[in-house]
Amino acid sequence: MSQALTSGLKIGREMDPDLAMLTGEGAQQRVKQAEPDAGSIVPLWQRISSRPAESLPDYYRLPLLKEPVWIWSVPAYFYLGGVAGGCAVLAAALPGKRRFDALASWCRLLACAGVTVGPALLTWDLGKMTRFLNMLRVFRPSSPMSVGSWSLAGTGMLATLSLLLGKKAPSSVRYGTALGGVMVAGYTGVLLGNTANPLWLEKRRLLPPLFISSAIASTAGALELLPLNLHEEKVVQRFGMVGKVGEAAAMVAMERRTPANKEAVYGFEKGRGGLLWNAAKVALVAGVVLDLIPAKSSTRRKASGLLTTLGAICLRYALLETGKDAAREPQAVIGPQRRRMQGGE
Amino acid sequence: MAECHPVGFRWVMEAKRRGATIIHIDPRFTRTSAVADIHVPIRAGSDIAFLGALVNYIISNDLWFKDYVVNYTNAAALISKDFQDTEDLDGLFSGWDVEKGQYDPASWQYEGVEVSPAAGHREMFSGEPRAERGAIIAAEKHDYTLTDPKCVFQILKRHFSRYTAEVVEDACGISKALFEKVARALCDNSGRERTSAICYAVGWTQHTVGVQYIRTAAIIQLLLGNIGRPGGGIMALRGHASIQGSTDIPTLYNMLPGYLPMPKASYDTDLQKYIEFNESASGWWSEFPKYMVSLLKAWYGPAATAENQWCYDYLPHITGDHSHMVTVAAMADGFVQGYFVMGENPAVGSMNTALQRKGLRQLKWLVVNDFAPTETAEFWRKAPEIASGEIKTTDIATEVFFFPCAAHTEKEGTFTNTQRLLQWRHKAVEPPGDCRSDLHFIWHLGRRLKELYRDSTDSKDRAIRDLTWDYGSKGAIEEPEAEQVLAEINGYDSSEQKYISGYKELKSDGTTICGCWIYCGCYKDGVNQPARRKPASEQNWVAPEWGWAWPDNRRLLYNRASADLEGKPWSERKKYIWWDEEQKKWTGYDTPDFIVNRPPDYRPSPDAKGIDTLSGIDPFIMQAEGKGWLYDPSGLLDGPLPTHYEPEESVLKNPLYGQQCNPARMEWVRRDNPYHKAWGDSRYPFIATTYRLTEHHTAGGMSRWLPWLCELQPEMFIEVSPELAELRGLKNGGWATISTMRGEIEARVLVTERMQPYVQNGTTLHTVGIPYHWSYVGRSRGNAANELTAFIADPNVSIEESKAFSVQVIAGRKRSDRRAAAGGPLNESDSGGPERDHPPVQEKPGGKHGLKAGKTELTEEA
Amino acid sequence: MTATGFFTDTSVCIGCKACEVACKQWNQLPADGNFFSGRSYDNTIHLEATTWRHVAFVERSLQLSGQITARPFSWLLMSDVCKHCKRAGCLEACPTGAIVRTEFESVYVQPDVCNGCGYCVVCCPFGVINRREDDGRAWKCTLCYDRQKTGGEPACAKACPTDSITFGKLDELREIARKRLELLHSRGVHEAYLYGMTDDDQPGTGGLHAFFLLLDRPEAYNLPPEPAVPTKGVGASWGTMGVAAAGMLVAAVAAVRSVEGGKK
Amino acid sequence: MSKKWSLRKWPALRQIAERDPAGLGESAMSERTRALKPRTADADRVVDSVCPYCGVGCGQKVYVKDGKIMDIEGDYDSPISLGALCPKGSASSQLVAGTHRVKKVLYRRPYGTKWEELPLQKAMEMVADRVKKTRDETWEEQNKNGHLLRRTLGIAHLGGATLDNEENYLIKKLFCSLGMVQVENQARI
Repeated sequence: MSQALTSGLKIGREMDPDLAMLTGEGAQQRVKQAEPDAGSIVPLWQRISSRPAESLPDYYRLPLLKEPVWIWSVPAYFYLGGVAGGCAVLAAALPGKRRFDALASWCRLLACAGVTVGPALLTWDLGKMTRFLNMLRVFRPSSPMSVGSWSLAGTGMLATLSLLLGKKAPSSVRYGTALGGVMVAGYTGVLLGNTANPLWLEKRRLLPPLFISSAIASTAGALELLPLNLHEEKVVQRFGMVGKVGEAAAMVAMERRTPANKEAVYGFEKGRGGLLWNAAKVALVAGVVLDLIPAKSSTRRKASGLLTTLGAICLRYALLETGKDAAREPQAVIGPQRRRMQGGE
Repeated sequence: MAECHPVGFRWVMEAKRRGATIIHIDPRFTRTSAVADIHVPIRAGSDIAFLGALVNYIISNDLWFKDYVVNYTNAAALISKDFQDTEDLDGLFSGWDVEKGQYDPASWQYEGVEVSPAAGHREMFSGEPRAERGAIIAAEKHDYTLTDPKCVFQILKRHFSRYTAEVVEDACGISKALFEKVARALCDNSGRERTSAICYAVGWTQHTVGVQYIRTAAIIQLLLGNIGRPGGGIMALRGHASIQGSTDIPTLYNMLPGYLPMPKASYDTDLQKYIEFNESASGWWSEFPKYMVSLLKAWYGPAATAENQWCYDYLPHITGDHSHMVTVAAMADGFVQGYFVMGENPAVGSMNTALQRKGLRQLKWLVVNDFAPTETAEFWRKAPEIASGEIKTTDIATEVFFFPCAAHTEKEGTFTNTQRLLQWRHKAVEPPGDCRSDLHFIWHLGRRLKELYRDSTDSKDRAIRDLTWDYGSKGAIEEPEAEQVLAEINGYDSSEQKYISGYKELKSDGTTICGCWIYCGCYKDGVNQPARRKPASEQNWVAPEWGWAWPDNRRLLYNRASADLEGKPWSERKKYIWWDEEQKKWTGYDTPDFIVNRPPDYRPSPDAKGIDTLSGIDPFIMQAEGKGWLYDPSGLLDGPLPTHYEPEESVLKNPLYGQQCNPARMEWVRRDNPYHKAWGDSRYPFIATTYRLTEHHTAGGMSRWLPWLCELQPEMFIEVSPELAELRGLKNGGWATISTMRGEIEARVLVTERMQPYVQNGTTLHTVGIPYHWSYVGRSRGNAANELTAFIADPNVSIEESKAFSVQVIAGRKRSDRRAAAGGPLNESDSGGPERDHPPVQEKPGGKHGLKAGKTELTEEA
Repeated sequence: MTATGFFTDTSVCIGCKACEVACKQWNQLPADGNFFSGRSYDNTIHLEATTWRHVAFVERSLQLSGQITARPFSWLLMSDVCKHCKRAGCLEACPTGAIVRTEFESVYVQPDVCNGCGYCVVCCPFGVINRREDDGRAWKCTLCYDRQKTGGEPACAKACPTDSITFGKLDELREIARKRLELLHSRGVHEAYLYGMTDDDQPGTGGLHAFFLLLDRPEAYNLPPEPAVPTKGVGASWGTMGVAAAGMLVAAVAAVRSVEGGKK
Repeated sequence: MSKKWSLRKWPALRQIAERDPAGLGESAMSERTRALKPRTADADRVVDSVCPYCGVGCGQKVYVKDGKIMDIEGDYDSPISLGALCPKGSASSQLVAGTHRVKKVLYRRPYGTKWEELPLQKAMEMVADRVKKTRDETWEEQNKNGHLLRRTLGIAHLGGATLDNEENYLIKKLFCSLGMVQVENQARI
């Protein structure tokens, strides 16, 4: 600790350990670079005059909220969680017939992989392996992330169990895994909906359906890339179609802007968020179109699977990026709240 | 005040909570303005016009405090019939001496009387035998009806009659309405029931008429009866922990401890003469000899005897002005070899830093004591002229010693804070490495020098050999005992080593020893009084048992004025000190600043001497006649009454008189200190004023190294109004180059409505606000504001004018090829333009180092 | 233990930033580095993982009632801090239990527990708490929990020269605030109002334990006008998730059945 | 931080034990949090001091442990400041314990291009020699009018106004007795 301290002290505090005692609460805060990323602020002052407008809509256009700090691995986890959930459910739905064995075992494998690789990705964001264990320190019903972590852990165990036992797994395990899978696939939607982020907050009712339908789509997309027999293919395709249609519908609804939320629903057309969002849309639609072509060809199937997967991944990154954009815009927070107040009065 | 003294401002806000009206007068809208009731943006350098108008308002509307003014001030005194006012001479007073290039104040005196001022330039009144003057004082002529045209009140009335609200509009850019709001608020809150206080800082002092700014405030406060009363007064907000102490125990060329003047070569040829010139026949300064002899005994101990005039001859004699800027000019001309700079950073904090560094380059050796090498210590490698290649480090011969100093937590000693309060600091930790206190440095230097001179028989070395220097020391580092030094400052009885408990005990027969008479009693009974820390919650609101205030632990000076003629408080609300008829003594919440058993009805007999000349209604005991001076019969070099003069470099012609500037001001007419035109210099069309920010400290030596402060104000910037920004194409957050004939700097631009232009008779005047904290070393850097300023000073105290001068501002960064830092004009000097002075004044004799000033003996060396 | 908190009276704030430095000094937080923002005297810009008190400088071309100036202008100064909400977004979102409600009812982040999941960052409706990238954990004002443990006063409140920041028992603070507001109104400062003092003032958060007296709309100081703790409406999300989840199960079964049925 | 892991310390179990379904409070606290106390609680001593910045003279309390500065904050007892400090005063601990502090005497020889370190005693000796040499060379006994001068204009001094009274007193006393008259101070600037 003291080592970390003395090194950290050099920057920002510039206290000489020979002359000063460093035991303050913040003294443990490790600092690598002296300056935080001023980049996000520097250009602003050229654009903004320090001379205020007559009425003050905001504080020098500075962000009112903090942006999400999550890195690339989090959306990736969202995707994997979706696939895992979908597979778990499908696995449970399949009858124990031999012609579905391949699909069933693939599902078990993917479900198990998803719920184990997922946490690994989360840990990547946290930085330290042991840090993930803290997720299981308490159980907080108020926190979707807490609920999610526990379900993830539970599902993880069940999925592993059903993978090991395979066909011999008792139905309780199979159905348990399925239920856990639904949680894993869906809680992430609630997790985003349960934030102060103006965009996510605005669309809090839509996010869970979006995530779940997209989870179904992603599952199908992933399975479509695997060698399966005709029956299995049919099951996957039909299962997937439900998800893809649902996902498309949810995405359209997400984009809907009303005078009430015009500043908040933001970034779907511009910036990196917009790009990803549109890519997701295109990929999804293309996937569906391919599915509808009657011709039987494994390349068509694989292409559709690839597009769907791509779309599902883009969608999750798009949500993070557009969320960042929304957090950066003070009016996205102020506008809707003001109107709610006036409405209230 | 909120900017530079936030915790002092705590009490202003407390007063506001209780309903006080806060008026803030400043060219900028500062953190003080933000919470003030009234903010008055004034053109920098025009305060006397504003304050003078307040005087006029008070008198013409008959709002002055009658009983107070008639009895406690010199309003009734008659002035010599030879006196002529600026009214009669278009901005000059009578007595301008063309030969000497200065005023002869004889005609300013009281009718038939010669009085000595409580402070200021004693050399200015001729030295007749004391007794005579004492006698005349009692016979001073008065007109208590205040109607005699020669009485102070009438002269005051005439003098300020032209300072009208209209003049305020033209000279200060303040609307009549706003002025009247201020005037009314001030008068409504003065009188028996209420008092008003005036706080100022260097925004008032750093002008060529700085002293007269304060004088005008004094006149206002005396007229309103706001001096010597609780909630009244004029407060100088000191910018440093012990700036007050540094003048009480002065490291100033013209003073010895306790405001005793340094001997002057051509007057004070021996102790007798010295005392004659500096003692007053009446008032408290009649005690002068006691203080001087006790000081000499403190310094030279047994060697000081009546026979050898208590070693008076050991003291060096001054010949005119040896103040900071004069010294640096001499330095630049190669007349100074060695320079000690202790905890000071002139290469950033002083005027015309290029000239400062030029001075440093001419030195043989330089000693700097500080936390880390400052710009002054680094001048030979970190300076604009080095960066531009104008000067090569390898051409600089100066030998530089940097001594790391101990922090305030690593040594013990006293600060004298702004309210004359001595507070003792205990030592918390040992200084690291070779860091030492300045006390350690000076004491050990002294010991080494005594050693070096031990065997000398040369008479010039007697002073060092006889110097008493035996203070105990402690610890491995041999830190001298600060408490023993404090004890000597307090003084003790030479015969029986008993500590003196007050300056009244001092004697002139050599039996008392005292290092600084006004500090007498700070070590009363061997108790370290400044170390007293009785919690505020456990004593009355005056808190007399926290630290120790000079003189005699008085918290409010001249507090006898808080009571009326009979010695009763003017009002219950403003009760402070009163006469207790039973005990036959003055009493109250504070130590009475008066002869404690002198009844209000006491009147001196005509032949009274010394302090017996003070009557029971003479609260201002330091003055010869015990009255507050509305009019200064002597002591000031630039006139008995404040008069509005424009700054050396102005944007306006003096709207009141033909005389543009203070005739007695000090000018340095030299190539490396060029001045702009008197006014309307198209090359330098804007007003500039320098100042501090809350987040930094003066020249930055104590703040520019601290990340916690640097992040709050990270780099040098200037403040301009949106109007000026538009005019000069300045972008908020962008760069600007600011220049004068002395130098050129670049800074970030902060465009803000807190700066605002003044429209004065049709012309728009813009002000550029320039914080002066930054320079070339430290963790937060920028160009130094004082690259721009010039050597130019007030005649009375030689303080520079940095609060109002003219500059040019252009958008963009500084051009690197411009070379001025080494000290030559940036622009070809342009001698033309309007005159600053009336013809007789123009012929000021030039002194050494290009110095021109109306100051006694200045030219003797030339 | 009774609830304690801050009452920040912006009408007496002189923007000296003593609170910012006193906080960094006590907690020994690093400086954020030198950066000139060009936004009045605000160079630290916002509350951060490293800046737990932040002074906002609002320059307005508007007169403040009760103040006389040469031209319509006023400078509003305000020391911002974590609000320690009665219903705290960060607290309710924290999955690790790193963020807890203390015996003083303040919201405290336990640096030894926080795993840096970053969920609190997006859940604070005031944008207060943040994760310091090179430290990996979330940080914010502790309301000097350590000092309070032995009855001490938070560093910022102690340092504040004009008592713009007052610390004390919540109910007493509310009384002081009400009195102060009355006084200001009686002196004609009509724009003065209390921000987030009680549940009624701010139902979304159930009231703040660090509340403010403001002189302009909240957004002028970069405060949300009507913040709400996210968890308040989270039921809706769980609800739609339930429906969608059911849909998912049905879809799976249906997909399988349809194929099975096709066989017969 | 937290000591060895025992199941009883597991907050999730504590939640059940303490019937605390929400898990927002005490049950979620770590050992460190429970033991938390102000860092100044174990100071060796608290020293009364005065802020070194402006002239207001705010009281300071200096907390010391193992000869190191722990904390510098305001003094509630001071009638001047009642515990308050401005940003500069609050940063005092960084001023006195910052890495900017130089701990050795530095010397720049004539025409030199860099600082060199010098032992304190040696440096003091060198300065004393320079003072004597310059003083002896530039001594003025009297001026042309035969008035006594007894001084040197060859050496000057400029002091900061953060010097203690005791320091100023010795400076004035010594330099005056050396015959230096150009003894000046921030007080004029």
